Amino acid sequence: MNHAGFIIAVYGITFGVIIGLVVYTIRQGRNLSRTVADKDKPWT
Amino acid sequence: MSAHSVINFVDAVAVYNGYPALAGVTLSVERNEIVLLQGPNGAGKSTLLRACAGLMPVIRGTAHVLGYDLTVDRESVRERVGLLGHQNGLFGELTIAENVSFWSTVVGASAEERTSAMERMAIDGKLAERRVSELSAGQKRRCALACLVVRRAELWLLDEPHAGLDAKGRDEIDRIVKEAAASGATVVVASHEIERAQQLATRTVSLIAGQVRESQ
Amino acid sequence: MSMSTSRIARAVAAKDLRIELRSRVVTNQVLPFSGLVMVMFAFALDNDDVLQRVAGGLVWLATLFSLFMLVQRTFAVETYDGALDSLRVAGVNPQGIFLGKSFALFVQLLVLESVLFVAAVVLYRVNVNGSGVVLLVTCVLCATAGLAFVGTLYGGLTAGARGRETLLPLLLLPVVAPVLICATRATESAFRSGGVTVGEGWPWVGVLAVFAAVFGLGGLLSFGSLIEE
Amino acid sequence: MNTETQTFTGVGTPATRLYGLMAIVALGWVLLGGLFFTPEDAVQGDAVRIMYVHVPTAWIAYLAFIVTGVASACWMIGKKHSIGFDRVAGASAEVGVLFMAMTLLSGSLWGRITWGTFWVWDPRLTTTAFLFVTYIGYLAVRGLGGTAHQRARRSSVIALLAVLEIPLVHFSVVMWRSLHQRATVLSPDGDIKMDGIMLFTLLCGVFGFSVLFAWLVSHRQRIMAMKDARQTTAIDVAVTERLKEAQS
Repeated sequence: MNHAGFIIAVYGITFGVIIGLVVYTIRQGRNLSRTVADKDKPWT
Repeated sequence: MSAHSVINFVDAVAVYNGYPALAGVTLSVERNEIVLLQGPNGAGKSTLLRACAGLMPVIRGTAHVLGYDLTVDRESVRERVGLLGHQNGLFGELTIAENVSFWSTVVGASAEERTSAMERMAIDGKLAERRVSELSAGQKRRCALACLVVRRAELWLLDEPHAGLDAKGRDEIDRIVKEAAASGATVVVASHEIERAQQLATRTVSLIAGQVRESQ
Repeated sequence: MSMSTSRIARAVAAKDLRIELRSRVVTNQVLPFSGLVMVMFAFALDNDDVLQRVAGGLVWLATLFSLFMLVQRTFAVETYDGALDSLRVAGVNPQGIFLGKSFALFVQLLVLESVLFVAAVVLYRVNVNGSGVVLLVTCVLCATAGLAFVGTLYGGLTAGARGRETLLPLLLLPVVAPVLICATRATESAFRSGGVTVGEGWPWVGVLAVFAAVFGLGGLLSFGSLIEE
Repeated sequence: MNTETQTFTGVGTPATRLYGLMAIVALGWVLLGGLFFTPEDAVQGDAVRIMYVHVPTAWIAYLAFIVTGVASACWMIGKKHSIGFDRVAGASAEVGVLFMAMTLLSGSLWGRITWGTFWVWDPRLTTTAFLFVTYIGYLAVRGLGGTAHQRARRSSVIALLAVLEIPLVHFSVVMWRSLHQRATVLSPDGDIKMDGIMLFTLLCGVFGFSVLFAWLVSHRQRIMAMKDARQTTAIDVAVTERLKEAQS
């Protein structure tokens, strides 16, 4: 596979950023939901 | 809440940079009253006046001014309210005459109202041609008051109006306030000069830590 | 309602321009700055053919840099002594304020641009003649109208609380990108630089006119809520 | 610590877990298929593999700004100004700016392979870059503080002005680029004919990224809801403190 370096870089960056954002969002969601009472969570 | 009360706040909360400047204010002011608002610095006097003028959102409790519910719409009340804040709202590079004429044009006041307001505040004649930036604090205050007088507002909100004025200037302000109240306006004055303001006011309200304490 | 809007607009425009005549900020500070920028371009590019070729772009770049200063100045006048709050408290129609301030900014920009174009002719040995002048004048009028509306609109937002001044370039630069592109292309046609004919400039002026119309209308609708606290 | 009950930890609900699962499956295939199981393209060779990632990211970036624009309009037009619209607009813009950055990155890497340069003033890429800066400005305006309502009011105006701006920029950039050369033969957004497993992978990518976008926006919107709630409780606490202060 020629240009392998570039292609791996694109996949690495894109999936890396996505996974990073997902983990960050989940952790942020968990931390916040501990400090907020249930009544303030419209989705529950 | 009597029908014609001009201001009616019940447990109103207003926040300034995250700090509850008004922490549950309950206050009712009737037409033609001259209410003295006193209290230590930082008690929320200026914030209360700005909230009444619709400049700041009231985020809790209820707040009605001249029949408008400020929590829903705080812009339509402004045409009928006049606020003299710490700042004069003037343009330093312009002369007194130009400032007063600008303000009377944008609020739709007539030329006679403009000239009479300037005479009343003793800023007409030669003084009128001087630039506001060259004036003393008292003269600037008088010019700001003239710009307020031409507004013919139904509710006057004055924040430390006497500050920086000489005795003659203060008498003139008291006369204007009494006259405005006599002609149907309602006035709320926030002031530290208690004895002078007390002769002027029909009622005194003290504001401590963002709430109205007692009012006689 | 619109009668009082135009009365307010005239009063605000007259007030702004009179303050400018008295304080001379544009003529004593912004104009020398933009002239200096033109000279610095000449130092940077130091090749007469290149300079002549890109003169159109340089004039509009210098105008954009000056636009930030003019917008900051025009709203500093309002917020210095709380005049903007007083205007809001008096329930003055925001559309009138928007039109008035835009017109004042429009006039100041025109003064600035005329000096810059003279500098371009002198410094970059650019020549404009015949139909080129007609194209140039129309392009300048449309582009300046667009810049004045957009500058007043986003300037209104950043005039509010502190710490908002740095927001103005971030918000304004992307918005004025089309004006920079179109005005430069139209000006290059007017200068006939790089073999471009005058006729090719007119479509660009069309886009500039659309830009000015779109942001004139957008500004009228949204200026009121942008200056709100 | 808040004494009231928290039976629900995290922001997940059955619906978002379903989105999440679908996204994992689809993106899993894009990762494997895109790199290994799909053949080279007749014209581009291996460079087409970048397309399986670049096209969906670009699609999400533009979708995000449409959602922000629509949500801002809904907030503004809606009578009750329900704050949910503002949060969706904000969450969508946050996700959109990130995906826009990745679009520009993957687009320029693709360009490096096929055109030999990292950046070409292709109308689409230029408009994308412009949008990227515009929405960074939008996020800066969202960060100006004040109550949720003030934030919503300011941001919805800026979002709608940004939407107003897009056609103007795109049109002037297309006119500008047409001066220089015909639109490039292989523009980055998949004008290439694809079929079979290649097309499947591409569609899988678009689907996967779309459900991922839905997952991200609903989660970030809930996080924003909790942040707003925390701000309101902070004000309540400050108010009660001031009440005590007055008594003493």
